[in-house]
Amino acid sequence: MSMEIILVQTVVNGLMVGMIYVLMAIGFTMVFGIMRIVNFAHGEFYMVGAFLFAILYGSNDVPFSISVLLAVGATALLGLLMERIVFRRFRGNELNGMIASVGVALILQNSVLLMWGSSSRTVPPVISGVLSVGGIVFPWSRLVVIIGAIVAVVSLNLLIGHTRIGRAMRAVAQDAEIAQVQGIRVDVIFPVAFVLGVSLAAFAGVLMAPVLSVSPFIGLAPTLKAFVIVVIGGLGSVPGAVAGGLLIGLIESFAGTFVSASLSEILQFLVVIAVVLLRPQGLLGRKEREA
Amino acid sequence: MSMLEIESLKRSFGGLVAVRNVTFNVNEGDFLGLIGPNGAGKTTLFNVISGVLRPSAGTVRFLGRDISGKPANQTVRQGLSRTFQAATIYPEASVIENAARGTLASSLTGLWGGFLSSKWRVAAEEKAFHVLDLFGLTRRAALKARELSYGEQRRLGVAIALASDPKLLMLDEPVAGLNPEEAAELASVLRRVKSERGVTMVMVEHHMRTVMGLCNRVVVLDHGTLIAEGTPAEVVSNPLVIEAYLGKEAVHA
Amino acid sequence: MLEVRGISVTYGALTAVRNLSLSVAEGAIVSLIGSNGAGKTTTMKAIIGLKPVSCGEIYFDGERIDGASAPHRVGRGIALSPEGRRVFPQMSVLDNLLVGGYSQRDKAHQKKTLEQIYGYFPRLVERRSQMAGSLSGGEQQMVAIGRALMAKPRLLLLDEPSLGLAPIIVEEIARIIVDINRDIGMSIILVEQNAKLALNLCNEAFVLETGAVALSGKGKDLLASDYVRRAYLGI
Amino acid sequence: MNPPTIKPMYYVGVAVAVVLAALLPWFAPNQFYIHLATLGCMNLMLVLGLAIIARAGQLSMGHGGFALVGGYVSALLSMRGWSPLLSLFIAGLVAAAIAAALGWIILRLRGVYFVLVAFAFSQIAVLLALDMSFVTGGANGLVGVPPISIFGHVLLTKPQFYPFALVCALTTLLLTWLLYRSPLGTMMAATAENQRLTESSGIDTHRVQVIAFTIGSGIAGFAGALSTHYLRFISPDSYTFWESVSYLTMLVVGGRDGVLGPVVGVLVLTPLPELLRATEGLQHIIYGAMLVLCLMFVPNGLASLVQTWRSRQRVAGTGAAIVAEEVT
Repeated sequence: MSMEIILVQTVVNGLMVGMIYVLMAIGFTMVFGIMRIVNFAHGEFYMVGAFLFAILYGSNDVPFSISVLLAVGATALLGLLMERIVFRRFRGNELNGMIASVGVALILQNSVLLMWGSSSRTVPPVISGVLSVGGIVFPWSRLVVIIGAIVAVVSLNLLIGHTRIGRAMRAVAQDAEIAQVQGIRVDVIFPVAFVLGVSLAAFAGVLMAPVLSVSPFIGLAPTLKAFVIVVIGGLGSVPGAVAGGLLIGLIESFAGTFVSASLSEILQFLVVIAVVLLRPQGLLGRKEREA
Repeated sequence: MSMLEIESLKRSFGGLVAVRNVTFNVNEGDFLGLIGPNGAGKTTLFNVISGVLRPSAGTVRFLGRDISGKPANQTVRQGLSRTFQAATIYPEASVIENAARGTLASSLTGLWGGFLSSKWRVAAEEKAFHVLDLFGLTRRAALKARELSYGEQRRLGVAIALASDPKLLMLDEPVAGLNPEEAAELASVLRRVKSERGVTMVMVEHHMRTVMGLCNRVVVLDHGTLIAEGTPAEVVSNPLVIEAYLGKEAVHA
Repeated sequence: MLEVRGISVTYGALTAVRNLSLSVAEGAIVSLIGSNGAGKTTTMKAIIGLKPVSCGEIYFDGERIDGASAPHRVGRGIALSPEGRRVFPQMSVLDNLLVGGYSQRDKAHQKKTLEQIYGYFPRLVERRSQMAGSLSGGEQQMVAIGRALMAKPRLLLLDEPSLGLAPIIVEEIARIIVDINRDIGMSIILVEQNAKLALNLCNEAFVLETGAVALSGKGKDLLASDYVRRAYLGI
Repeated sequence: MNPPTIKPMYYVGVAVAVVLAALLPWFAPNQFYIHLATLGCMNLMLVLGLAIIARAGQLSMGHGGFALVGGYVSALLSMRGWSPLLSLFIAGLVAAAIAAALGWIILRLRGVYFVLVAFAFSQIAVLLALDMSFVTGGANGLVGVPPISIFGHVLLTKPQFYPFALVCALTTLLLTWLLYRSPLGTMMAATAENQRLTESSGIDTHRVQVIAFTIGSGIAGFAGALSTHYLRFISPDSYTFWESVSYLTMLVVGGRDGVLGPVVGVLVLTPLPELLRATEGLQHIIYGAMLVLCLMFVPNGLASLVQTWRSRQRVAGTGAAIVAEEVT
């Protein structure tokens, strides 16, 4: 293989992984920005989404689009349930909310384990073949992930930027008390934001299911990535999550191809430490207001 | 002798200048009032002096040493203590423990001192009891601080600051929210602290009667600028001050 | 139209407002004045529903509202321009205003209100796509008032609109307050540190001291009385 | 958070508990109970380490990472001929040194960042252990870690090892208790309760938190090493995120302030996984449910139930004294 092809493939891989991380990080950072909850269970929703998709599409031959809808919808419902039962009680209590989310992660992961066992499943590719441009080939299976993720990010952006509910969500994230005085019911906005975040995670899981193998244990790694990305991009910042996600995806892909996968993890950790030292509010984050 | 020298102090937040070019001195033995209408920049100035915020420009000298931008924990050890407007206590700890925590920095034999013996605690609590006595809180010593009345909580806040044996005590609106009786009680405690301990004091306060009754000198801030300085009587008859407080007759409706 | 009967509000051990009563007639401007810590802002928060009252009742249009949530009261026709402005800093001026109109679902109606507000504050037109956090204090105050107006309130609560603003801007804002009251017949409660301004603008005023009404009367009468000067300057 | 006024009754209670724990090998029906008790000792050390960090107002989600570092350090040193007794302490020091460096950087930031970065660190530790197979043995881990020997007594069997683990755990417990009573412990509690006020009382709260993190993580390193010499084996799976979570669960279920909470948490939760070993997953679900339910209904932990009862008695006593004083 020529260097050129390797480079292009590395970039495509980096973008694919990066976009998945972007989806994870946006959901995570949105839930934090609006509810002030660090959700350690975020990756478990990714896992549940991937698992449901694997069962529906992979094992039971349910049509693709219905599988996607059912997997994301069911996970969203699960998210709503968790918000109702657990998370709403810890609003405004960052520490205990975070600990409770760890409990939720334990429960979700091991419930899946009890119900479906620990063995990993593979999902047949949604689309096969390659796209060939000027002699360089792009596998469609990866392009689908990138395109799907871009579509999700763009529609989320439209939702947040240009709709009534999106404006309300931004208002609550910036000043929840004053948002109420505009007639916004925060007890409606919180579950909406949580479910939206969870759906993004589930959708990321669905997209990745055909590329990776699916098991109850796949949730932790993307949670860690989401953490790393929001620290780099700035906690609560959506553009920061996009930039951070792509950066981490590309680092991972390049270091993985040319050096070693674990070196890339260490490199990412060093980036985090450097950001914390030099620009604690994150690359695109805002400084906490003083006094 | 000047205990605290504020020179050309400036502090801005983004584009907003909260304190501009403020210069004044606090002399040993002063009870200085820092007043001004809401939003005048008093609290910002207070925070810059006590090391909670860094100045954008200018210097703060305490006992001849430059303390501008020094973290609060260092200025306290040099003898400059402050109180806060809100959340001035440790709500879940007992009243005596609250005061004892105030003595930690001044009575310490290093971080590890007293690891095995509890002599340090006896000493700290003895000191704390003295302070509580001065503030009329001895009987409340065993209660949790959050169980105190609001007036008592405010007094405890000042007691914690005094427990560190400061030479200069800075009070941030000590009587805000107190009813007239509680305010009078705190004022008399402050007067006693001043005479018995010889502590120099600076006070930000809106409650003018308290300022008039306690302070020998007053500095007035408006829109971040120092507009008047003098005895209480001089200051309240100053037309600039009256205008700052009551406003100009802007519109005739 | 608004009647507050003997309310008390507490923060932990602190009683910020005690046994306070006041009423606002249709189309009136009522001022609340008093030094800092007198309980003015807390009273506003109690009326809009951000702070629960520990006792007492609040009636709006004859209906009791002290148990209702803030969004519910906004729907009923009360709006607040808060102390310190508190615009949403990372949102554009237009988005701030649109959020203010959150309770008005009718788009055409909303557009009309928006134009009306741009009429009062022409400066906001040129700034409409700028982040609200990057505006000057006076412009932010205009956004805050405009945002409150977007809810089409019948009672507008203005908390310290002149705070920290240059005199010339204060004058401009004062003029607009009068205009809004005259044009739309909107009732206004004005909380002000700037006593002369507040007393000049209002029909009736209440002087607050340590959480209770110390004095009330016609604005012009209070302006002439010594009491106000004493309340502020302690002389 | 008063200095506890200790009544003779408590001394007697503590003494009885210690004697019972020490005599366990003689009345345990089989070695499994001794094994459980040994695990309990090591869990107690780890949870106390976490409790010390929490005492200063922080939460470490990377606690297992420090235990892992300690385990590998001690295993590698002792496999190269160092005395395990010495390497245990070196393991603790290495973990503490890493915590000090990391803490100094990240503890300036808001609590959330600290949690995220500490968590990321523990994941890095696992990856390093996996990747540096030339020293760590990779995924297979290190087998045949030498047992601890004290003056020629080799601690090979469970009954031989247990007393040593008990001594280590009780020493940690005693030192933690002394720490809580010391000025430093007072500063930690003050920092957690009101950082701004503590700072204004002349205390460098950043330093206090770094020290707490260093001590707590050092204890984790020591305990991780101890466990490695007990099992004679360590692998990257020995301390994962879920181990960190189980220590956190013990701490939250038992209670976060005082030394009683960790003891209660360890006693309640250590036997659970061993008893439920047959059903993979179920024990974790129970852990998770206990964590969430405790936070909802007993946020200060089971030990707080005892403390509430005790302080109610105390307040009643003070109240009576004041009334009596007023009457006379």
